[in-house]
Amino acid sequence: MGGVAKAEVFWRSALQGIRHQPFPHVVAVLTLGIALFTLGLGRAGSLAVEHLLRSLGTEVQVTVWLRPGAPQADVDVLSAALRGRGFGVQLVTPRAAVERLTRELGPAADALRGLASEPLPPSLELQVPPAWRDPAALRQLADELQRQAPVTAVDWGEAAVERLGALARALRWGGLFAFAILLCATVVVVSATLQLAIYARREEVEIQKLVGATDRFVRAPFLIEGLLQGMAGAALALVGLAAVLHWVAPPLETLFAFLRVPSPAAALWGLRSTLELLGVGALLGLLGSFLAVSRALRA
Amino acid sequence: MGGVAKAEVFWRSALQGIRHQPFPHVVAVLTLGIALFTLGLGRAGSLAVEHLLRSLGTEVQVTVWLRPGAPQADVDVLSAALRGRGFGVQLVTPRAAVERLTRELGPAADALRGLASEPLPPSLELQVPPAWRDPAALRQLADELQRQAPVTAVDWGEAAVERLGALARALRWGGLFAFAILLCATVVVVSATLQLAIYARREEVEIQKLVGATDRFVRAPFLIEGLLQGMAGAALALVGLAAVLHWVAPPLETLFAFLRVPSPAAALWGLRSTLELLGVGALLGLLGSFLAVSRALRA
Amino acid sequence: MIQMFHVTKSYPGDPPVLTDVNLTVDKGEFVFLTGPSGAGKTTLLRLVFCDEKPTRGQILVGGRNVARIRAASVPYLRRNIGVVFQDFKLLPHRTVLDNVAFTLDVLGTPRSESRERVLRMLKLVGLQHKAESLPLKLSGGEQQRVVIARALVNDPTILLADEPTGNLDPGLTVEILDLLCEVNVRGTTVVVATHDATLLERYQKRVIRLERGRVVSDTAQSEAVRRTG
Amino acid sequence: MIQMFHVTKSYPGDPPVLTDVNLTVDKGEFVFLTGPSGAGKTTLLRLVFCDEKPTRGQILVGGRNVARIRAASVPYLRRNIGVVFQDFKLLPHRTVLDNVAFTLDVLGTPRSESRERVLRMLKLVGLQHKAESLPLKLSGGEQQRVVIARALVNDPTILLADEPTGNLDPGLTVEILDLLCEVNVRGTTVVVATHDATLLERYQKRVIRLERGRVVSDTAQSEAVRRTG
Ligand SMILES: Nc1ncnc2c1ncn2[C@@H]1O[C@H](COP(=O)(O)OP(=O)(O)OP(=O)(O)O)[C@@H](O)[C@H]1O
Ligand SMILES: Nc1ncnc2c1ncn2[C@@H]1O[C@H](COP(=O)(O)OP(=O)(O)OP(=O)(O)O)[C@@H](O)[C@H]1O
Ligand SMILES: [Mg+2]
Ligand SMILES: [Mg+2]
Repeated sequence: MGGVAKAEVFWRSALQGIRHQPFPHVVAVLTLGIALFTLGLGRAGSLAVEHLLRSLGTEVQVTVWLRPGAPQADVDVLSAALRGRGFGVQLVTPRAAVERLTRELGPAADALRGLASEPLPPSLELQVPPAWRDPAALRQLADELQRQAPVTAVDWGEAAVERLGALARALRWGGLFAFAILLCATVVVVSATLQLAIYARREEVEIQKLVGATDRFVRAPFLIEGLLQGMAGAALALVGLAAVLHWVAPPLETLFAFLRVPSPAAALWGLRSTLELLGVGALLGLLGSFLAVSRALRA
Repeated sequence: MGGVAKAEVFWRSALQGIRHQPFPHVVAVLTLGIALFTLGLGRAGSLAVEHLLRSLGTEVQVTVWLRPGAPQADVDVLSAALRGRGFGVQLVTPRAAVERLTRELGPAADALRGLASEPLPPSLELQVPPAWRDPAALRQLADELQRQAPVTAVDWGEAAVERLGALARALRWGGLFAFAILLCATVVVVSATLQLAIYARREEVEIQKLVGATDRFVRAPFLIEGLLQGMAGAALALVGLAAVLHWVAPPLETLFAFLRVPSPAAALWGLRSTLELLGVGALLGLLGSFLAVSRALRA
Repeated sequence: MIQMFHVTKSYPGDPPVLTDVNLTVDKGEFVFLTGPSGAGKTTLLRLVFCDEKPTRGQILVGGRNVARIRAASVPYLRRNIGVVFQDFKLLPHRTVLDNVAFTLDVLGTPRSESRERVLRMLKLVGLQHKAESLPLKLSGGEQQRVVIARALVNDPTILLADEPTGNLDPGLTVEILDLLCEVNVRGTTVVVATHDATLLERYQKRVIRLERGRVVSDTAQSEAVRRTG
Repeated sequence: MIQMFHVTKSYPGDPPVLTDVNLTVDKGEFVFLTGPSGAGKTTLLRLVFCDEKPTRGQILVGGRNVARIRAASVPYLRRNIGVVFQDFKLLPHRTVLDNVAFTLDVLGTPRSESRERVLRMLKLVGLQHKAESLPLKLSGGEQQRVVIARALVNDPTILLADEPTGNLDPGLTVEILDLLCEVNVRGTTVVVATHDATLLERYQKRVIRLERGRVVSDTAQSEAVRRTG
């Protein structure tokens, strides 16, 4: 009952099965490949959405209006404190504020000509780190800052932030939902295909049992086949993803360029994703075959 | 050679096949169902994106600055012309403009107190109909308006519009791409499953041919089975979509509410979509079976 | 009815299965085909109903050259040939009734008529009580009789029976052989491949003997020789 | 070795296939099982190697009650029983060599050893030249001999042969039966289900006759009767 002898028998048996009856294997690999390809694209898509959200997040801006003539030291302390919490801080002098307002008002700017030389108060403009891009957190921050000495008011675009938060939630949940559906569909379709592939060979299972094979003995070669199918399917999916990366991603990226989203291609490729996909493929193939052959054994 | 007799034989044969060997049929229906379900969701998703884009489009705004003191008659003519082209037109008086600027500047508004009583020029704010929400069209409109007597300048947020246009293009192409992938995956997976289902029954095909059946005679019951499978799969998909509609869509819709997107559920349901899905299912089942049985006949 | 001229059949990589077979079976004849296991009996029959093409040589069946027949004409050829397959070839998920009726379905015979004929045929082979069973639930001999019924039900002009009594007891063997003789008397050309020496003895019909793919004896010829000699 | 006590087997919806069968086959015996088509021979053998459970009654095989055996023990029971199936049951996509080697693979015999034994066995049934063929490319008689080789290759303590010569010519039939006798002499209990009356004549072994699921005669008993009478 040498383990090596048995392992050899199982591999021989699996390879013979594939050689002499290639069709169900080809179909299983194809289905696994398509399923994993779709899954891989889905994952890349959800990463792209994640990036999109992060880049939209950079547009959250908080303006901290300062008392005109507040001591420079106080302002520096405040800036330092905010920087320490991860915010980007930029001082906008009254002059810069007027210039900007002029720009923003466009043709209506003539109206500003009548203003005093420094009519707008100075302000700090904050770049908000990801952890703070949340209406509740920002509201708390605003309250806290308002109590500081040099601060007259905090303007954090409540409506915009809430809107952005809602958009992020919606996209995230929508993406998650879509991905979950895709995952379920993959699992169901793959297991259905493997069931059918082994159903096409149910005679074999029956005969092996009649000749005195234990369930484990019957199952082993099918598991090896499932493993090989899963890995071949993953390889097929990788080829497909590489093709997408090469032919389809560049034009899509140009379209998305304005969003400053880092290439979703990065998510598609790389050693880690490759190994992950191979692993998922192997697992799917193995598990699917296990279930299918168990079913055939019970019959 | 009565056609009726033959049709009866084909139906009997198909139903007997399903009754005495249900497993491959069940798997085929399941796969078809999952595939169509995913496809249905994908379609609903792309409709939702389409609606999203339309609702984002309502935020395109054009401001037409008017010469202060321009004759009311000229302004009315201009408004009427624009309304005739489908634009929503609203006159903003200098007073209203100041009020709005005050609101927008927030704590910095004190600075405006020194302004003359009517320092801002009057303007027309245009709501842009869908057909005009396009950078090129808007640029042309702006040029045209600029040449009119009462107009001093036209502000149409060139950057914003271009950004929106790019976003729309990106989402549309991304969605189209995703849907195309899903469609291809569906077709491949369904045809693979049907190939395998008929492969599991290749013995039958072989025997029928040996006993003198023509290819058409062998094929007919398989086509009927494919048709039934496709329709059963579509029914399964409809059940799944109804479940999504009932359990999952409401929370998603709340999340998306702020975007003023009409319910994507509407796209999921309805007589037309139902019939469409059934049709697609029947077609897929029929075509897949046709290809699979043709392959089995050639072997 | 069946003529073979210099027929050779070989599968790639193996020595030829049939070598230069010349053979004439007239309309209405009853012929036993015998020979040791692996002699090529089944292969010879498969050539006749066009399940294989000869590697060399010509085969005429009812005047048609089946070595050159179009694929689309094969079904129509087969409808005139009843075949009892050595390995049965029953549709596993159709009832006995439907299996036998299949040859009639192919011809477009209405169900009402075909059902009656099938039941009559099943009665002849002693299986009327198994009409609604699935083949997998039958004994070996029962399955074999279903195949015989299927081959005979549409009154073929040629009947090819490959080891039709290998799973039957002596009593049934005689019954089935008598049935084949009766069919033969009604005009069907019958070729029976068999190992059963007692049958050859008992029925005293023409016997063609194959060995290693060659015709080594043919009682029709030896009789001709005897008569001329 | 094999004992049956009041064994009845019936499938739902049909009349019983076996009715109140009582039977004892001793270790080292050689028994012919005969009877008309559909008498229940195959079913009886299937009960012995646990492919079916009896509806009523007890069956002891090598001292174990197979009517009550756990599913997990069935494979180990079967490893001691060689079976020649009436419908062959060969793995269609494995070579002849691998088909025969399968019974040894199951036992964990190393390939080098099993290969040798398989080839020796194939030679005994006259198929050494077909070792690398797939079963579908063999003639009926060749397939049957592969099944016989598979059943014998692991020296089973019991051999159940269901119609093992149905597709063999008279010469081979004798060869195979002689082989079975030899195996029997070396200690294997052999049960051969057959229709072939000439075999019963020629070998003069114990004959159990089934009809409609009942044992209608058993030469062992009649001999016992004769001896006591
Ligand atoms: N498809 C094939 N490929 C290769 N060899 C084949 C094929 N079919 C048959 N043979 C070989 O041809 C020879 C003759 O086979 P055939 O089935 O005609 O024999 P047979 O006379 O019917 O024997 P039996 O009495 O055992 O049925 C056998 O040795 C067989 O192995
Ligand atoms: N799974 C089953 N379901 C229903 N009936 C069955 C089943 N298996 C066998 N039978 C019936 O039991 C009877 C005996 O079958 P069995 O195969 O034991 O006969 P046998 O003696 O081997 O006949 P043969 O000589 O024709 O092989 C037959 O009438 C058969 O139809
Ligand atoms: Mg043969
Ligand atoms: Mg039997």
